[in-house]
Amino acid sequence: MENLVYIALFAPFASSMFAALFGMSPRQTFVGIVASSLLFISFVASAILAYHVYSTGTSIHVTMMEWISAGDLTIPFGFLVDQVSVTMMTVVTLVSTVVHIYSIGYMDHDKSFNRFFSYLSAFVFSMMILVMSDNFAGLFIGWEGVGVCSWLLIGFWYHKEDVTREENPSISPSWAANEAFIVNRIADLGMLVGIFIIYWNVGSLQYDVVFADLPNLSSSVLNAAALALFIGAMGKSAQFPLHTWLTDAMEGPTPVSALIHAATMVTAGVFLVIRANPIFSMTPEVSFFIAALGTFVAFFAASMALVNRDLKRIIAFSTLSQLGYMFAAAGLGAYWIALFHLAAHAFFKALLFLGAGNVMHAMDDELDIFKMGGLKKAMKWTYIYMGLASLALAGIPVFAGFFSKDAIIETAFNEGTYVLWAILVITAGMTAFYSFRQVFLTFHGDERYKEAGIHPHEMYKFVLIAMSPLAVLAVIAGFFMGGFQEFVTKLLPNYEMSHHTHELIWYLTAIVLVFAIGGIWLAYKKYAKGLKRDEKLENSFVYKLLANQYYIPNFYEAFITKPYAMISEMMWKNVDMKIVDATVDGIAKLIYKSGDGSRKMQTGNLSNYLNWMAIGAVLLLVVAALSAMLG
Amino acid sequence: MIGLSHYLIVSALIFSIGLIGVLRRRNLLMLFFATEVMLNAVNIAFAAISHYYNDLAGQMFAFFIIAIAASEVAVGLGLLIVLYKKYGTLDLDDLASMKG
Amino acid sequence: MYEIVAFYLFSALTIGLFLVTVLSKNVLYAMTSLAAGMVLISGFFFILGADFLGAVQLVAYVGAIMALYSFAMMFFDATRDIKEKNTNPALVFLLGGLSAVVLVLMFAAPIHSDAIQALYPMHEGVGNAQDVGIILFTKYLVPFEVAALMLLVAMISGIILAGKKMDQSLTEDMSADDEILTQKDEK
Amino acid sequence: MDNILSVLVFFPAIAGLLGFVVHKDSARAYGITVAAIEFFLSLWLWFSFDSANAGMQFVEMIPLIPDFGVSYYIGVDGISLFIIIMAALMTLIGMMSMSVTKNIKNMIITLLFLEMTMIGVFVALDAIIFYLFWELSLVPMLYIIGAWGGPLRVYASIKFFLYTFAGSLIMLVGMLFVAYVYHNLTGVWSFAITDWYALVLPVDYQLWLFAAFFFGFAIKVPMFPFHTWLPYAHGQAPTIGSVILAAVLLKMGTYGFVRFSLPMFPDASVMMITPIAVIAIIMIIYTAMVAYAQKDIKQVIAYSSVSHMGIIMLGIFAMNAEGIGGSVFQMLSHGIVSGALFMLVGVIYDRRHTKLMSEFGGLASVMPKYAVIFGIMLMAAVGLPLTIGFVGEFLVLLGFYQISPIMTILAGTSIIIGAIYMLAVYKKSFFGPITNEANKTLKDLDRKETWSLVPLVLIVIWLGIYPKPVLEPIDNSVKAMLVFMDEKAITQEAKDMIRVAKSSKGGV
Repeated sequence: MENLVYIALFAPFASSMFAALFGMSPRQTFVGIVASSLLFISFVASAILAYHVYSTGTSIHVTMMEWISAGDLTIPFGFLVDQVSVTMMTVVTLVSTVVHIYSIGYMDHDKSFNRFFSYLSAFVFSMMILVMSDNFAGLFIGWEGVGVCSWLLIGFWYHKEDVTREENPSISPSWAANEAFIVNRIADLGMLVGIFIIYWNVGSLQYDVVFADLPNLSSSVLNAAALALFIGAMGKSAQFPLHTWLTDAMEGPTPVSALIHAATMVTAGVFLVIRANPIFSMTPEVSFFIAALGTFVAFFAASMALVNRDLKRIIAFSTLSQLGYMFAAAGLGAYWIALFHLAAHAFFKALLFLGAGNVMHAMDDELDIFKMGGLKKAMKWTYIYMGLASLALAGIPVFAGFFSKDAIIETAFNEGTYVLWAILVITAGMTAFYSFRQVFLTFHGDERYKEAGIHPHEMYKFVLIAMSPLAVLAVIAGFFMGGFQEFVTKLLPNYEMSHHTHELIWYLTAIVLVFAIGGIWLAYKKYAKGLKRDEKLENSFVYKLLANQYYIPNFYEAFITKPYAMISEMMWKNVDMKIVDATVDGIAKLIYKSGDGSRKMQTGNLSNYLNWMAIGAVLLLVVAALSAMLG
Repeated sequence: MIGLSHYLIVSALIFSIGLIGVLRRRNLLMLFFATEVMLNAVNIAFAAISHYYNDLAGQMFAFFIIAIAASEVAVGLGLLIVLYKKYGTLDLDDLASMKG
Repeated sequence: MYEIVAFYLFSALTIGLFLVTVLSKNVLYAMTSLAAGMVLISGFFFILGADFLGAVQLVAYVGAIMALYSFAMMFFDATRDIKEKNTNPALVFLLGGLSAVVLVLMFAAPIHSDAIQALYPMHEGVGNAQDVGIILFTKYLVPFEVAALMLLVAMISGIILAGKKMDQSLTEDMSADDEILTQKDEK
Repeated sequence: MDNILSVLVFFPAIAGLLGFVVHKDSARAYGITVAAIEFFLSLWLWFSFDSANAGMQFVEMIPLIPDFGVSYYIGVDGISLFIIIMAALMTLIGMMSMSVTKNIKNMIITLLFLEMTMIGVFVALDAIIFYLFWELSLVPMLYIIGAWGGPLRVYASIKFFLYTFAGSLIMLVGMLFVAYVYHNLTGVWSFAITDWYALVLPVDYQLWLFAAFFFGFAIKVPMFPFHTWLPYAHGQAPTIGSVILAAVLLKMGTYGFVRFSLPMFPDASVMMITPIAVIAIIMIIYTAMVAYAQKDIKQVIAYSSVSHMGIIMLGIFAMNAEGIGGSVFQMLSHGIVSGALFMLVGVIYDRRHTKLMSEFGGLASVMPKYAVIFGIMLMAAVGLPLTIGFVGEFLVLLGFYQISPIMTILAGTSIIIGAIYMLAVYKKSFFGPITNEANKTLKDLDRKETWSLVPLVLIVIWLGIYPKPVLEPIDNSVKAMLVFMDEKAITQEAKDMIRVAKSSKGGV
């Protein structure tokens, strides 16, 4: 079993290194094939491990070697395969494998094909470290590793030029990449502080040691640690106010969006909260804050998705919104539900993104859904996939999203947090609306793309086949909910609805369904027949507010980015040059000037010298006399 | 009765006169004269102290001072002559060639 | 009694004469008053019982040094008044006065302490010249010889500086000599 | 070979002297050979080093002026061992990558002399010997900047020399006073640092002496506000000068704090934690912001050096094994990473004769290898886990968290603002379209450059993944030092503040 752990972990690494060997040479299809096969091996290993953990109920703990050891601190490279991590491993490797195969088709024409696979596999490796590590420092390695890979992949098309925010809200891939990295770093500082708090209070960073020692810690320490760790999670999972990078990250190639910015990396924050659930369950205030923030983000992101015209950005907002759901569940203590939604969401959201990638591919990288329409004829399979994924996302029964999202909404009701419940229900309606608005605008109605002279075509067959596992899972994943609960609650605290909620469950489901179907119906009514633009609505304040993401990016630019640059400039030119350096030079000048000044004493006239000598002699005599008198 | 302090005061006064000369004079020869005045002032002090303390060391010092003064004059006057031949003047204001 | 009279007389005269030395514009007056002041100083020495020193003062200072000065004066134009521009007479007198005050203070200070032990006491009943002679040729023999040597060196250097090649510049390049000679030959 | 340290110190100098007779065409090969031998000797030192022994090893002592207790007294412990190896390595790599052609022979000889002084500083156990090498190291660097530098080289080199010299004179006064106190207490003169360690000084003495040593070290580090000589020196120095300056010479200052200030003045050090931490935080944040405003890549890296040195300073005053050990490790990491970054800037400077970012843009398209290595070094500089930069930074921040959480958070912003300026540099020079015609025909790294940079990349990754061989000896020595400091401290506050690791074995 230990070997399997290493295979699961290092197969992506091998894949990355292999692709890197050809990183600077022109496109070679076999690189993609080898990378995909290695990822598949990793998936198989993960699946076997999952089965092992499921069947035996025991976790596998391996320690590869010691990493850092200084003072009393010892951090090993240790890997833990238990119910939680094996779930994540399976999900990550499965989605990754699909995305890798998908990328062979999608990146077909890109000259940096090999480089892309190198980055993508490196990302999977980092993600595996993140989920498999048995300590917080190892988690942090993966945490930063995925950050870097995300930076590399968002900025994959680095050669694109910066444009204004009006032209492209993300400015340029390299700009978006830097934004993502820096915003994540802000959160990483929180994460580091959390690690420090844990270390100085527990003396170790191993999960088992830390969790065993938690009852001995004071509540303020626990609160601080929980809050700091959650700040870390906020960055990775793009929670408000660190959310702006996620939509800008859509500048990366679409497979990247599917893998990193939908299925895996952004859920790392949720994973952290689930992993560290003993800490969070002991800090109800912080947990409630998480739930409240999650609910807010769910609504907030969904509202922005309502009016967006960019295919990928809509999905990105929906990802943000679903992450909010997950945090709501985790914050309310329903860790296993959060994990389940995480997995289900990974499947249907990746599917949705890959479908969007197909559309993009067909539309020559056009992303404005107002310029699409009627694509279902040309792209039947993509239409079906995206339709399924949207149904799952909207939470229509039998699809995966129904079970997971409904459970979260019920949890909110069950906990008695009715405000959160109400917001989540409304958000469910909004989710249904925007996801079907997108489906209808893209695939139904009049064929607006013809104006631009685009001839859409379906994606390669093997790509479509590769996507099928995700489609299947998007449909059926929900049926495994019971089994999943039984599986993960061996590790995670079980969360059961109260008797009262149980009685009301049909009503609750019905309410959510009414909202969801209402959303779909509204979208159908408005967009299925074709695009009728409403000038008045589009010029209204609310519409503009939403379309501009509440002007938050502009706010950040005006109040953080620009002042920072300005202060830096001022620090350099005014403080460093004019004060600090000028002081040093001033001292040097003073010495130089005093020398220059005293040079004038050197008149060459003996008489003057004698005068000076006399002055000196008198002074010395006075000093001698005084000291003689005083001493 | 004339005490040591009388002599010392006279010595100090003469010394100061010499000092004034040194400071005031611009002519090198006159400067030499002024230094002689100062040397003599010191000699008086030495002799007086020697007398009042019954110690010959003071006289010895005065004696050597005279010897040094003699050598100084011999060499110094030689130099003055050389200077005068070269520049035609002994005025310090005209001899300021070492201006920094 | 005569001692007091002599002291005040000498004091007033020396101070006056030296003031003339320092303030006079005429070199001859200055030198003459200086020589006179020196003579009067030897008077102090005699009052103080330092007979030998007084004699030396007369012989060396008035006799030798002043004679040197007089000879040296022959090289300079002594008849003209010396024109000096005094930039800051106030400073000069201030410094002079100050140093006088300070010196008086300092000289006066040790007098009040009588813990001074004579190093080479004078001997009762022995003449000053004998006393001086004894010490000079015992304790101060080496300095005395060194002083003699120094005087010799000074004498030689004085002669060389003042006397060598009186018709030529000493500071200019010596190769000029050859040029002068060749020029002479050409003539 | 018992006198390996003497060999290490004097071999480069003797080889440098012999270098005068080498023909100038073969001077470069000669220099590389000598530096390589020196480097292998330093590796040999490491292999024969006993990692479990926390004390001084390979000690040599020859009395020079017995009446005043001055002796040729050298030795290494875990703290200095790796800095020595790094100095030898960076000299070797610097020579390998060197692109100077003017007066190459003089350059090689100067570098070899510089190597002697650098290693001498880190092995010296006698204050006078230490001071001797410390000051001698200024001369070759002055020459390197002044003779091969940019347009402002004379100003920069004189500023460098006078500034650091002024600081070290104050330090010398401190040293003489310690020796004087030692003489008063014991009746014998001694300048041996190990003897001085035994000296228990009253707190007010400690404070004054700490201040005296502080000026010498702080200017060298350089700490804010004494840092302004550094951007000039880096800006004007040739690549090789910047590499050595950043990699090794700056470490002398921080090494001095570890070697002198902490064990000799434990109480004063504890009292000075807050002021120094404040300065360190100003260094970290302020210079990182200044770095962001720079137009010249080399200046960015120069200011980033100051920022990173702030992290090191913070760790030294964490008063626990994690922080100090992390600091020493960070010295190595910063040495290698900033050295490599300066070499990388040199690569582009050789091609374009400019270092202004506005001249570049889109370099990743024409120079992919260069972009990859630059990217790796950049990530190491911003402290990415599994690169060398993370280990030190993490340990330092972790260690200092025990002293003050708030200050640690402020200092921790370095991981954010460090990323800001570094990524800005990368974006401006490597990303975007190629706008400048001159950049379209640039050649990627040639063999010489690749061979000198790849070893550094390997070290960066190796020590990021498996820092143990280096960290363990450092850790042992640091732990022993802390035990010693704790025993020596006279005030209760200092005893409380100095945190002895539970796993420590015993005193020095």
